[in-house]
Amino acid sequence: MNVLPKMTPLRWGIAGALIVLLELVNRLAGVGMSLVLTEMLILALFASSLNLLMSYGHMVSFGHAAYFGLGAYGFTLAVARFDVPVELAVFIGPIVAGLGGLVFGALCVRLTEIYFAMLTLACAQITFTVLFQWYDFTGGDTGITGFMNPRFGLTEQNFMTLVLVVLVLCLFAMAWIVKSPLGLSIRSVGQDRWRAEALGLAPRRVQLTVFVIASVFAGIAGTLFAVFQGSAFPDYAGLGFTLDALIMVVLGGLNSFWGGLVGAVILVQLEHWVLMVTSHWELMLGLAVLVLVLVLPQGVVSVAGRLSNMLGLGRKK
Amino acid sequence: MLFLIASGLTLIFGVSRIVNFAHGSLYMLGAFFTYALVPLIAPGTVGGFFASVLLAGLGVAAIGLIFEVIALRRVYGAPELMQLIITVALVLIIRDVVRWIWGPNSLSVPMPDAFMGALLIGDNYFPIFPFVIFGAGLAVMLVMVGVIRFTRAGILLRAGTDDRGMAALLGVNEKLIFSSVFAVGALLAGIAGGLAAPYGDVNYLLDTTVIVTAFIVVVIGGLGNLYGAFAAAMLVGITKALGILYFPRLSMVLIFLIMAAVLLARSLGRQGGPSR
Amino acid sequence: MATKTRTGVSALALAAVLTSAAAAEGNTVKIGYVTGLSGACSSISEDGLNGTKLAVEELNAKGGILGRQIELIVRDSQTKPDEGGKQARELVASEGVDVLTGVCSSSVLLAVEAVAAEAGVPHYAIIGSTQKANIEAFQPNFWQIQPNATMEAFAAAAYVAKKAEWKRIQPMGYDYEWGHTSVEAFTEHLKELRPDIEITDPIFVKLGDNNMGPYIAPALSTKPDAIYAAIFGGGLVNLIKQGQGFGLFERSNLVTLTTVDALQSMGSTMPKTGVYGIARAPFFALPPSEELPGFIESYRAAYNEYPTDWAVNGYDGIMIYAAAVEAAGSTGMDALMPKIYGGTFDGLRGAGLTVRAFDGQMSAPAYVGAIAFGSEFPFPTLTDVDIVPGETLMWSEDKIQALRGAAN
Amino acid sequence: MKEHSLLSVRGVRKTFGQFVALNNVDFDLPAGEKHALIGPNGAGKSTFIACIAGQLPGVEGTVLFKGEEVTAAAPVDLARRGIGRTFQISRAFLDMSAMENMTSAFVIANGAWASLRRSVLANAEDSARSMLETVGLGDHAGSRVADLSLGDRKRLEFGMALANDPDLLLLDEPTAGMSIKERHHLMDLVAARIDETGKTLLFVEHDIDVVLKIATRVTVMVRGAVLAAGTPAEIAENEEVQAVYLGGHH
Repeated sequence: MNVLPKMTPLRWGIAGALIVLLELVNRLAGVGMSLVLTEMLILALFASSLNLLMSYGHMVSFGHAAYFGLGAYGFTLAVARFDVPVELAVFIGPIVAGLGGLVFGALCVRLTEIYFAMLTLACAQITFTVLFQWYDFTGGDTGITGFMNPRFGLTEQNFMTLVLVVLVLCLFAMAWIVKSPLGLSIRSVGQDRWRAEALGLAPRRVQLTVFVIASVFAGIAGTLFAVFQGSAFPDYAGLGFTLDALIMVVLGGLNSFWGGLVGAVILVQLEHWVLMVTSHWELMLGLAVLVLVLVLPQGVVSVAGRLSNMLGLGRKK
Repeated sequence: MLFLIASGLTLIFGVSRIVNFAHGSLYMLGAFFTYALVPLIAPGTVGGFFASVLLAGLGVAAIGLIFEVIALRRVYGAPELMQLIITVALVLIIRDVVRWIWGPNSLSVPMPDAFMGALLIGDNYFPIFPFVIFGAGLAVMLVMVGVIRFTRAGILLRAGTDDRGMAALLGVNEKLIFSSVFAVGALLAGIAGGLAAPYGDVNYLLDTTVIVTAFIVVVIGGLGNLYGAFAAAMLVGITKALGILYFPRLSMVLIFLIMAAVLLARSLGRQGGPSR
Repeated sequence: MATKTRTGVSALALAAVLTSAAAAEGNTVKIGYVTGLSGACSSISEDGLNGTKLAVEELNAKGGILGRQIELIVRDSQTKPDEGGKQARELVASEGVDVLTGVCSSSVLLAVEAVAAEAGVPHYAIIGSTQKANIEAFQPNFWQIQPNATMEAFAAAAYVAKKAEWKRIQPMGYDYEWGHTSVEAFTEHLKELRPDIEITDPIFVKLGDNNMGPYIAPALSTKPDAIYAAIFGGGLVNLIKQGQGFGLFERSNLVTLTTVDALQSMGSTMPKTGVYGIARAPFFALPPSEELPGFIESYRAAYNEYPTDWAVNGYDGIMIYAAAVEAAGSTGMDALMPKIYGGTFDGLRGAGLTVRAFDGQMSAPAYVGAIAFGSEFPFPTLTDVDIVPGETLMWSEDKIQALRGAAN
Repeated sequence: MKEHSLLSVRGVRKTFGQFVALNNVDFDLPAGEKHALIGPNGAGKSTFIACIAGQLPGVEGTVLFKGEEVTAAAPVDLARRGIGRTFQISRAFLDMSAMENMTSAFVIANGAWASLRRSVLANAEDSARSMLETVGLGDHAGSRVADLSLGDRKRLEFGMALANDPDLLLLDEPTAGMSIKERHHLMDLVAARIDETGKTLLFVEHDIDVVLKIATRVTVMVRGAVLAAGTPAEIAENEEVQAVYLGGHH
């Protein structure tokens, strides 16, 4: 397992095959499955953005949903309140999320570890409360609906394909960042801020940078989600989404580029299939998380890594 | 009231460095156990009520202990995040099981007759029950301070809070300490839930309501600081009351702002200091 | 063991074949029921679902709708709007449901309505309501069989106005859209009816706040003759229990929403006097009809409890839908909606109810009365119940259009 | 000589509660020196280094570097002004490879921490590779730092400290925990590098043999104050030093 996504031709092949497979399932398995897949991919992007923060910056956020929500509302409000054309508004969502990340991040990076996490929680709750209570502007608890054709009016299948494309592009962008000098700086500060400082790197500036980047990607996910649902509700910025994303990252595997992605796939698919059998979804999820964390503390990705090593698929050292 | 919840949470964090998301769930369990016990033990009497609460607390402590031993103990070495996620898993499990057993409806625990009604001082009514809760909370706090100050267990506990390595050097069984602290934390949560049960409704969503407030109190009080938690509980209670009067729209934002301000002030105090 | 499993599997397979065959022929009427079985709404949702199930069973026993059996497909929204929207979308897309209903919370209602309107599927509300669904977000696929927030608040105001001895009223409400709408409507209507009454500044209660003390004390400090509280569920239980410690019911009165489930869960802790309740469909005060005793009986037989307001509305909802479909001869939206908006419906809650075409609101009555402890039921009920006709509670079309204009 | 000091410290005082760790220390370091700081445990050597490196709050007195006041400056600022350092307890990016550590140092030294360009990375990697060779870690480039021996880690840290070509190099017990052979090996490397570049070195060291071999000047600290300063030969002869220092040690 490696923190950096190292792509061998074989892995490219597997990734390509998976994308093709997803698209096939999308086209052939019925509209219901397309919806599940769309949600899965959007959450995968959201979880990946949190993973960027956690696995590389070693910053654990308890309030990442704030930027998901800001992305959704940035887009929705631009369309519903300022009559911005939809094509333009999709860029406003991530920008608003990034600005939110800049403001809150500037405060949060003054703290470290659990104090950092608690401050992100406070910031997220403030965001949630404002969205929930500012009736005249955000629509309060009943949110904003009916301001546009959901999915830009695309069919469920076509929208899922669009989301897939966006996700792949975003993953490329994230991989690019992670492998760049900036990515190296982010990891350096994440590992040992004092060493980084002694080398002449200002830790807070780096942390703020990655915080904003993660917020922008969360904002893209939030914008996609608002388009998907055709609505925005304060819940999007709530603790529920944050916890879901945290669970995804940990389930998928911390310290791995693919952690958020894999975790989202597991969680959404688990939910989809478990709910068909029993209504005790929370119980099942709780037990599954418990078992997985106890049995596979490195996350599911580690198994994939070990398996591929066993099969000789991994990169030779 | 808030203090009781927060003290358990802060205690667990102080010693084990675990952010226990399941603390609200343990509180809720305490309320439901009390609901189940009150009709069985001398219903309507003060003694019966307190006995029920205590038993409920012990039941919650037992559940906390079992959870600590089978799950949490295995991940003390792992990143803090793992422990956190495990407690989140516990939140989900408890919530679903409670809904399974007691159903989704709001339940009502009858108040002991003696605590109904109000003290009438001049024209002002002072409901009795909050005073009872406050008194019980104070009593628990005094007991805890006593234990921490004057008993061997307390000394070991303080050693554990200050420096885990030192505690190990003292020949302390670290596992035992962690387990018992978690159980005591759970006990406090359970008692808090039981005590508060007759005052409001009891439903399976109490956990979320409680945990966020408890976090705020613990953070404002200084993570792991028992006396801080007491002061913070007061502060939050007063802020809320004043907020409702003067800034009804902002009362919740206000409390989070205080939390953020406290955190930032703390960081300024430490600014430039070494990490170790 | 092996055989048993195999039988089980083939039975499942057979069932699957049957269902899909039936679906392919369009043989069943599919009702998509999205409700908050978990989350904040779960207790209410379950009651609504029970009433709905009972109605479906009765109809199916009589041969269904248009000779087709009814298939009730239930999904859990977890009381989250995104989850509700997703479930509704899936019901429409994969199951091809003929109608959507069941939603409890107002935000989920809007999310589901957005999906239903987009897909051109009829949708009706039985529990959750929000002004937005009738005004700015209204689409002609929607109707609502229960009184909305404004109507209940108007009923409360009318009741309060009749109490000549009350001179000062303190409004309270949950701090979210429904609470604010209720308080505003109550204040507006009461001012019209009784210009002499003083209405103090409203107090809003944060959702999920268990401690009502900080709200009760300032509410009582204005020395009101009555407090109007747009609060329900756990918060109402808290308000009533904790209010007793503040002497609320000696010093003042409380006018609030007392649905049957609230009465049940309060039980003996309900104060003997000083509480006046608005209910949506209290089984003990419904107008006498042929169906009512049978309904109560079979509901008790099936679920071992008295039907709550939510159960009654769940039941009525299906019956109204069934009547409209029978009249239209089709489940299609184009045929159905004129019958919904043009028809008159008889239900458990009374005869001759109509649905307005411009906002989808049914002229549902509201029930207001004083709390009483009788020997007939193991929980308090309402006495001297005024049944306020829905027509008198609804805003005029002009007003609705004006509000729509203001919102857009 | 004092006006040409690269580093000039006046009246530096640092307390931890009641405990006075440094008491009015004056210290001058001319450019080009290889200066050793010795003294018994608890003498304040590491605290002194930490004060210069801007790691401690509440330091009284003045610190001048290249004639400019840097008393309250942040570590980042000091690093940019040309102070490089290693830590007493090895600090490196443990979960990254030696190569990544070194590359990171060069990326930062080039002021390109926020760059997204691969070419910047490639340049830094070239420099990193040759620096790894210089410090003798060429064969370990791909190893995780957490898997390296302590000696290798110290050498890595030394190399990283050199990345931005610092004018003053602070090494806090660079050889602690190493074998005698390793110590000499590392310090020979350090000395050679300093001689080659003409930069300045201040290091804390317990091994007297190493000090006598490497240092051009030595300062002895005891109980938070300077006891004596001079050439290695002078210090070796100083009776006071022998009494306190050797007495404290043997």
